[in-house]
Amino acid sequence: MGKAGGDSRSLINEQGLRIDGRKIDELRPVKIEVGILRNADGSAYIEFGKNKIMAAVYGPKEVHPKHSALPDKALLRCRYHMSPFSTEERKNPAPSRREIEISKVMREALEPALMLEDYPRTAIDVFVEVLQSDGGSRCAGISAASVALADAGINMRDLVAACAAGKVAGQVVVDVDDIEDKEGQADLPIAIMPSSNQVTLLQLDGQLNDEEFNKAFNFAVQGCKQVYQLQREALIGKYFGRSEVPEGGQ
Amino acid sequence: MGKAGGDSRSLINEQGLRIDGRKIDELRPVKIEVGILRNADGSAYIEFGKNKIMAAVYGPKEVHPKHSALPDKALLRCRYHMSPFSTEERKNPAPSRREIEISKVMREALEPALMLEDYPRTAIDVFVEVLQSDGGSRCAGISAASVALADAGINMRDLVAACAAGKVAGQVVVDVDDIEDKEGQADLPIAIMPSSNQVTLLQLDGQLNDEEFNKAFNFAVQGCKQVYQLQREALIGKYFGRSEVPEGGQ
Amino acid sequence: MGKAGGDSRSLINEQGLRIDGRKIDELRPVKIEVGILRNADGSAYIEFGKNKIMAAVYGPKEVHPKHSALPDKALLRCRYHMSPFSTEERKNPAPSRREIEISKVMREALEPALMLEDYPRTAIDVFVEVLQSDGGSRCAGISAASVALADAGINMRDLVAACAAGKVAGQVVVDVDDIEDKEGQADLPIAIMPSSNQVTLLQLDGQLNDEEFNKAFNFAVQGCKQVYQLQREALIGKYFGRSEVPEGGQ
Amino acid sequence: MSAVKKTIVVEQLKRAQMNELLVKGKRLDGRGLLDRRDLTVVTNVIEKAEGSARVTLGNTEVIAGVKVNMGTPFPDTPDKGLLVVSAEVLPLASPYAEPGPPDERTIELARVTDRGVRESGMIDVSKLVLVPGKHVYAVFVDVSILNVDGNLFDAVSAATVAAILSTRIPKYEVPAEGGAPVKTDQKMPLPVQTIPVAVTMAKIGEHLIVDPTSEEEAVMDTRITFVSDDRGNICAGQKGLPGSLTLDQVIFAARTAKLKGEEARLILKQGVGSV
Amino acid sequence: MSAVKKTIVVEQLKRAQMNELLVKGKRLDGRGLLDRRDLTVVTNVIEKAEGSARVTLGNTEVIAGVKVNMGTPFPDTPDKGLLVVSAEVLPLASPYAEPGPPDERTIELARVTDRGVRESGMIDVSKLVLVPGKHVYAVFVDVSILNVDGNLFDAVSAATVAAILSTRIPKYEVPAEGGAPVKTDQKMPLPVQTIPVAVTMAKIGEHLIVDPTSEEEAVMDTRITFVSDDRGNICAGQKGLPGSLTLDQVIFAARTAKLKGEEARLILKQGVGSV
Amino acid sequence: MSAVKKTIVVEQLKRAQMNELLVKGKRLDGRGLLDRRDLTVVTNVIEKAEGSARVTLGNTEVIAGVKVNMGTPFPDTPDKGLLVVSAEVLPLASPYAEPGPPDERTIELARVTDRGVRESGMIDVSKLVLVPGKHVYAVFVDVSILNVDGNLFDAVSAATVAAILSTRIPKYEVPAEGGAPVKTDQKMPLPVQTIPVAVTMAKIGEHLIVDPTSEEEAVMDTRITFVSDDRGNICAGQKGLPGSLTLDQVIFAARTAKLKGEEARLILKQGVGSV
Repeated sequence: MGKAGGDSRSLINEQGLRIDGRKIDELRPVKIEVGILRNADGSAYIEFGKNKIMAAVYGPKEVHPKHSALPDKALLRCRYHMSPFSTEERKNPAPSRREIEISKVMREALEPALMLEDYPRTAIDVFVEVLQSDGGSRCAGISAASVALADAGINMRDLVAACAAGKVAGQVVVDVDDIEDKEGQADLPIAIMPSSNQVTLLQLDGQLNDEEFNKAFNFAVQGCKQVYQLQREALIGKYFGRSEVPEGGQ
Repeated sequence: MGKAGGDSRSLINEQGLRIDGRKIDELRPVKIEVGILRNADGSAYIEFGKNKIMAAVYGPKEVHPKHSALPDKALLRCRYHMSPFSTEERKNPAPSRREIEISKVMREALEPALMLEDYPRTAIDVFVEVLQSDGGSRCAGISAASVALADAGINMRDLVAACAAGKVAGQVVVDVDDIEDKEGQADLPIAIMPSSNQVTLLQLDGQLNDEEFNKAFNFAVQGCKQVYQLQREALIGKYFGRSEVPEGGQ
Repeated sequence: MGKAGGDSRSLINEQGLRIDGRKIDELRPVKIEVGILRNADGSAYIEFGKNKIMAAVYGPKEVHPKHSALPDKALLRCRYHMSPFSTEERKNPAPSRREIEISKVMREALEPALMLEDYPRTAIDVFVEVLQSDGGSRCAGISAASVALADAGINMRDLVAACAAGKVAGQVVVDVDDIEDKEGQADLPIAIMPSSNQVTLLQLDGQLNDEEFNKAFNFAVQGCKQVYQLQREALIGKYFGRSEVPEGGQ
Repeated sequence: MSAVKKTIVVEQLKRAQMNELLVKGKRLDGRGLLDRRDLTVVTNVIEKAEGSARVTLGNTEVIAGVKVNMGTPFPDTPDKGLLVVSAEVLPLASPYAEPGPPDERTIELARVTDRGVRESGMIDVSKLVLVPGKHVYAVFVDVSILNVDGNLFDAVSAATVAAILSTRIPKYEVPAEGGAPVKTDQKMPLPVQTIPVAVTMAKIGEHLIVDPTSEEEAVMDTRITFVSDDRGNICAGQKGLPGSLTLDQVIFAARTAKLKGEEARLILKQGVGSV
Repeated sequence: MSAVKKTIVVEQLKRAQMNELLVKGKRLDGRGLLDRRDLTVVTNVIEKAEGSARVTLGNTEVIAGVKVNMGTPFPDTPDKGLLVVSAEVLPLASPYAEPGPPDERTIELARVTDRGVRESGMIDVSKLVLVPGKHVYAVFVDVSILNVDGNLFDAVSAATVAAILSTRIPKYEVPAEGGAPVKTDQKMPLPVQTIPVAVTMAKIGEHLIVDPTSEEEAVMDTRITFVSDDRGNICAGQKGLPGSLTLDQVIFAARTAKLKGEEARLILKQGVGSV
Repeated sequence: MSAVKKTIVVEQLKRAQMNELLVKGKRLDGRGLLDRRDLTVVTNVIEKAEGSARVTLGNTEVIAGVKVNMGTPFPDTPDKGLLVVSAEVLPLASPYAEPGPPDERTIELARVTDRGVRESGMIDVSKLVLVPGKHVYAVFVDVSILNVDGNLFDAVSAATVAAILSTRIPKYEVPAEGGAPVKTDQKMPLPVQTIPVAVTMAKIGEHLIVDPTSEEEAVMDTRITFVSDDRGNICAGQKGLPGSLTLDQVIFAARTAKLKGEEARLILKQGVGSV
C-alpha cells in the first residue's frame, strides 16, 4: 500500500480503464491446469496475471512424529513459498515472516472445505510454490491449492475460490495487480466456498470507509465466483476431457 | 567493569555517599510483590533500584519429552530473559550468551533450596523476565524467583536471597547499580540460603585483593540477609495480610 | 583453482622442481600417529605437508534416536570440521557448505571398506578435526580416519588411502599443496582401497583433457599406495612396536 | 476412554453449554455478546524506554516498549522512517507458552498489529527522515504478553498504540557541515495522525462475540479482527483460524469493529493522558 | 517379518531382476545402458528473472532462474564477478522431500553444479567487473526441483546452463565522476565461453548406466558424475554414495561423459535457440 | 532394577568410596586434596595461527589458537581493541560430546575464561587501537577441547593464556594520507600486563579438592573457580552446578586459588619460554 503518497491518479485513465487496460470489475487473464506433477497425489498450476504458481498435495499419509496426529481428523499442513527468482529482487529462500503468516491463513482458508474427519490420524500436505509473483499471489495460490486437493481426491464440501478487491486511484476495483498493490490505497483478499457463500479467508491492508468496504467486499466475492468457474472448468477438462468420470470424493 | 580507565573517583563523594546518595553499605530501594500473575502457579514482581523484574513458576508438571524426566527428582528448568525495551539500546530478543549463562547459574543457585526429591518425574519451570534492567538484575531475578517458588508451594529448605557487593572508586560497597557496575572496579554477586549461610551463587568480575575480597564477600552476605527480610515480609504480607495461613510446603 | 588467470609458470622451475622442492611425482612429508586420544575408541593424528589433522572413532555404540538405527548394519556418521584457527583468515566455527559436502563424501569413501554388517543396529561415529589446513586436507583426513577405524577395531575389508593429483603450470603432479591448489589448473582428490584397487572417493575441480586426466588419475592412485604404506607402518608401529599382536578385526 | 477422546467430549459439552447461553444473549462471565471486558491502560511504566504502556483486558495483560534509533531507510522508500512491531508470548504468560522464536500465531499477531499501525497512517513516517536515503528514525515497538486470557490481538494493539502515544524521542540534528545526525537533549513526540483500534470477534456456532476469553477461544470456530481509525475508515482486517463466516457476518463484524473501537479509543486517550 | 526386513527383501529382489536385464544390455524402461532419457529445454519461462529455463529429463523436472545484482567482490578476487548456484528440492517434488534448509545431498548437488559452471570457465567472470575491488555483477542461479525421478545432477546442471545462456542482464555504467554504477536500459548477455554438460552414471552390480531413474537409483551401488566442456576437457567430477568403482570404470566413465555430453550439448543449444 | 536406578546406586557407592578416601586426605589417583595433576604447555603448535598452545592437564587435553584481524571497535569503547574468547568441546573429545552449537556448559566455560583474561587486564586493549572509533585489532582466541578428563576450566584458561603469550601479530600502519590501516611485515607481541591463572575446586561432601578428574566431577556437589593475577588480585570467580558452599569454604577457595595459581603460572611461563 502506498496510501500516504504516490501519484496514483494515473492508475485509472479517463475511460475508466486500468493500467493494463482492464475495467474496474475485470479479472486478469487466468489459466488453470490440473495434475501437472507426476509424483504428487494431486497438483495444479495457475497463471493469474503474471503470477505463475504450482500447488501439490501429498496425502492422506502417515504422520511423523506420531504424537502430532489428530485422533478425529487429518492434520492439514500448508507451505506457501516464493522461489528466489520469483520477485524483482532475489528473495532469500528461507521462509520470511510474511510467508509464514500466509501459510497459516492459507491453511485456515482451505480447511473449512475439506472433510478432514474422513481421514483421522493422517496428514495432508499442501505445498504452494510461487514461481513468479504478481499482486494477489496468496489468492491465486489458494485457488490452485483447492484444485490440487480435488485432484488428490480429498473429500470436499466445496472448492475454495479466492480473489482480492482493492482501492486504486480512489476507486474500488477487483483483482489488484502488483503495481496497483504498491501504488494503491487498499487491498482486500478474500476466499469463499462459493456454493454456500462462506468466507474462509479475509485480510485487509489499507483504508476503506463503510461504503468502499461494502463495495470492495462485494467485488471480491464476485471475483471469487468467476475464479470458481475456471476451477470447475479445469477439473472437468481434466477428468471429462479424457472421458473419465471422477468419483465423488476419493 | 571499567577498571582500566574511567574517572571513577566521583562515584563516591567526600561525605562517603554514592551517586544516588546511598551509604557504602546501603541497598537501593526494594519492593517485592507476590502472586501478580494469574496463570502462573507462583509468581513475584521485584523492583530493585531501577530493575523491574517478573518471575513465574509453572509446575510441578509433566515432562515433555518423557525421557528427559528424572526418576528421583523434579527437573528444574530456568530462563532468564531481558525484554527488548529493558536496556539502553534495544536488545535483540533472541537469547544472548550472557542470558544463557545467567539462566544456568540462576538455576543452580535456586536448586539447593528446593526439595526436588519430593516431585520425581516432573518438571518445574522458572521464568524470569527483566522488564527494565539496572545493575544486579541477576541477583534481583534470583530473589524474585525464590519468592515465586514459595508462592507456587514448592517444598523448600529455605529461601534463596541474592545481592552483590563490589568495588567502586577504590572502596568496597554493597549492591552495585548500573553506573557503578560500568565505572567500578569489581562486582561480586552472590546468593545464599540465609538460614544455613550456604552460598549457592557466586560470580566475580574485576580485581579484588584478599582484604577487599573478604570485605566485599561479607558485605554481599549482609545484603542478602536484608533481601531475605524483604522476601519474608512480602510472603507474609500476601498470606497473612489476607488472614490466610500458608501451609508449610505445598 | 585459478585456471583463468594467475602467473602459474613459476610453480615449477626449470629443473622440474616444485615450489617446495618436490618432484612432480613426490608426496609432501607425511607423519601418522595412532591412538593419540584417550577417550576415543580409536584415533589417529596425521601431518601431511602443513595439514595437522586428528581423527577419532566412537563406536559401535547405541543409536539415538532409536528409529534411525539400521536393522542390517551399523549407521556410519562422519563429521569433517576445520578449527577456527586452522586457516589464513579465522574460520567461523559453524559448519560451512563445503564442510557438509566433504563430511558426506568422506563417509561414502570410508564405508565401502567397513564391514558394517557385523554391527547391526549400532552407530559408528568418525570425527575429523583439521587443526591446521593445507591443500589436500580431505585426503589426509580420510587417510587418518581409516587408521582411526582400524585402531578402534572395526572389522575392515581394507584400509582406505587417499591422495590427490592435479595440474600445475601445465604439468600433471601428485599431491597438490595449498599454493598449487590456488594457483594451479586442476585438483583430482581420490581415495582407494589399495588391495582391490577400488576407488571410493573421486572429485575433480578444474580442466583436464583425456591424456591429462588419465595421467593425473594414475598419479593419484600411486600417491594413495604410498600413503597406504605409511598407514600400515603406523598401525604396525603401534601394535607390534609395543610387541602386541593385533587381532584381526575386533 | 483415552485422554484425547475425553478432551474432545469435554470440549463438546462446553460448546453446547456456551451455545445455550449465547442463544439467550449471555456469556459465561455475564457479559453481553458485544461487550468488551474492562480495559486499563497505564503508560510510561518502563523509564528506560522512549515510550511504554501496560494494558490489561480482563485477565489478559501485556506490556509494550518503544525504542528509537537512527537507521537507514529501505532503498525503495528513502523518504520514510522505519517502524517495526514485534511480539512475544512470554513463557510466564501461560502454561502453554514455550520459550523460543515466535511461532506462526505470534508472527500473525505481530504482523496484524503492525498493519493496523502502518495502514492507518498512525505515524507520519515521512516526518521521521533526517537525510533522505541515509538517516531516518527507526521505531521499534516490542510487545511482551505477560498473562494470556484471550484476545491477544486487541490487547497487543492497544498496548502498541498507547506506547506510541506516550513516546518521547530524542531529537537528532544534522550538522551544518553534513555527516551523521547528532543526538540533542531535546525530546519530541512521534508525529501521530490517528489512533487505530483493533476489535476482535469470535464466532461460536452462529454467534459473533466481542473480546473472547481463553475459555471462549477454546471453542470458537473462527476469529475476525478489524482495525479502524478515528476518521471512519477500516484500515486492517484479518480472519484467523479454520472456520468460516457468512457474507453478512463479515459486514456486521466490520460495522461492529468501528462502533466498539470508538469506546476503546476513549479509554486509550484517557490512559495516555492520565500519566 | 517386520516392515523393514520386508523392504530389504523387496530391494534384493529388485536388484536381482535389474541385474538380469543389465546382463542382457537392457533396462526396465527399455533403454540401453548408455542411453539418456528424453531431455527437453525451454527458456525464458520466468519473465521477472534475468534468465530462466525449465528442463525435463524423463519425469525429472526442474526450473532454474537467474537474478543479477550489483555486489562487492571477495577481497582475494577483486577483479572477478560473483557467481552463486543454489538448489532446493521443493517439497512438492517428491513424497520424501521435506521443507527446510538444504540437506547434505542438496548441498552436494548445488556445489557440484556450481563447480561445473565455475571450473569450466563457462562465464568469464573477469568481464563482470565495473570497478575492481568495489563493484561487480553478482549472478545468482537458483534451481528448484519440481519433480524427482532420478538423476537430479544432470537435470539441475542442464537447467543452470540453459538459464545462464538465456540471461540478459541490465547494463550498468560507472558515472564519469565516479561513485556507484548506475543501471541503464540496455541489456547484455552474460560473457559465456563454453557450455559445460554433466553426465551421471549409476553403478549397479558391475554395470555402469547413464542417466538413472529413481527406481534405478534405489538399488545403485554408487554414482559418478563428470562435467565436460566443448573444448575436450573434463572440468568437474564427483563420485557419490557408498560403493566403489574399479580404476577402469573411472576411466570409462570419464570417456563416456564426454561422448554423451556432446549429444546433450546440442539439445541445450537448440532449447535456448528455440525461444 | 531399572538401568537408571542402577546408575543411581552405583553413583552412591562411588561417592561413599570417595568420601572414605577424602576423609583420609587421599584421592583415587593418589593425589592429595589440593594437588593439581601434571600440567604441560607447548606453544606455537599451529604455524598458521598468530599464536597457539597445546595444554594437557592429566588426561585433559586442549588446544588454543589466536587469530588477529582488523576490526571496528564497539561504539561505547572507541579506544579499545576487541577480544573474543570462544570454546568448543570437539566431538572427538568424549563419548558424551555432540557436534553442534555450544551448549550452556560450553558457553559458561568460554565466558568464565574470557572474564579471567579480560578482568585481569591481561591484554592492554587500549594499545590495540590504530584509529580510535574506526580501526582496532580484533583478537580471536578459539579453544578446542581434544580430550575430556575433568577440569576443563583450568585447562582452557591455561591454553588461552599460553596462546596469547605466544602470539605475534602483524603490525599495521595507518597511511599518512589516512584511510584503512595497511599490514606491514613487522610482527609484535600482544601488550600483555599480567598472567591470570584459573584454579578450580570441586566440593565432594565437605571436602574441597583442587583440579577434579571426570570421575570426581561425576560425584561432586558443586564447583568453584577463582582466577588470580600476578599482582595478588582475584579477578574472576564462578560457582557452578547445584550444590552450595559455606562462607568459610568460599574464603578458603579464594585463598587456595591464589596459592595454587602461583605454581601453575610458573609452568605457563616455562612452557611459553621453552618454544
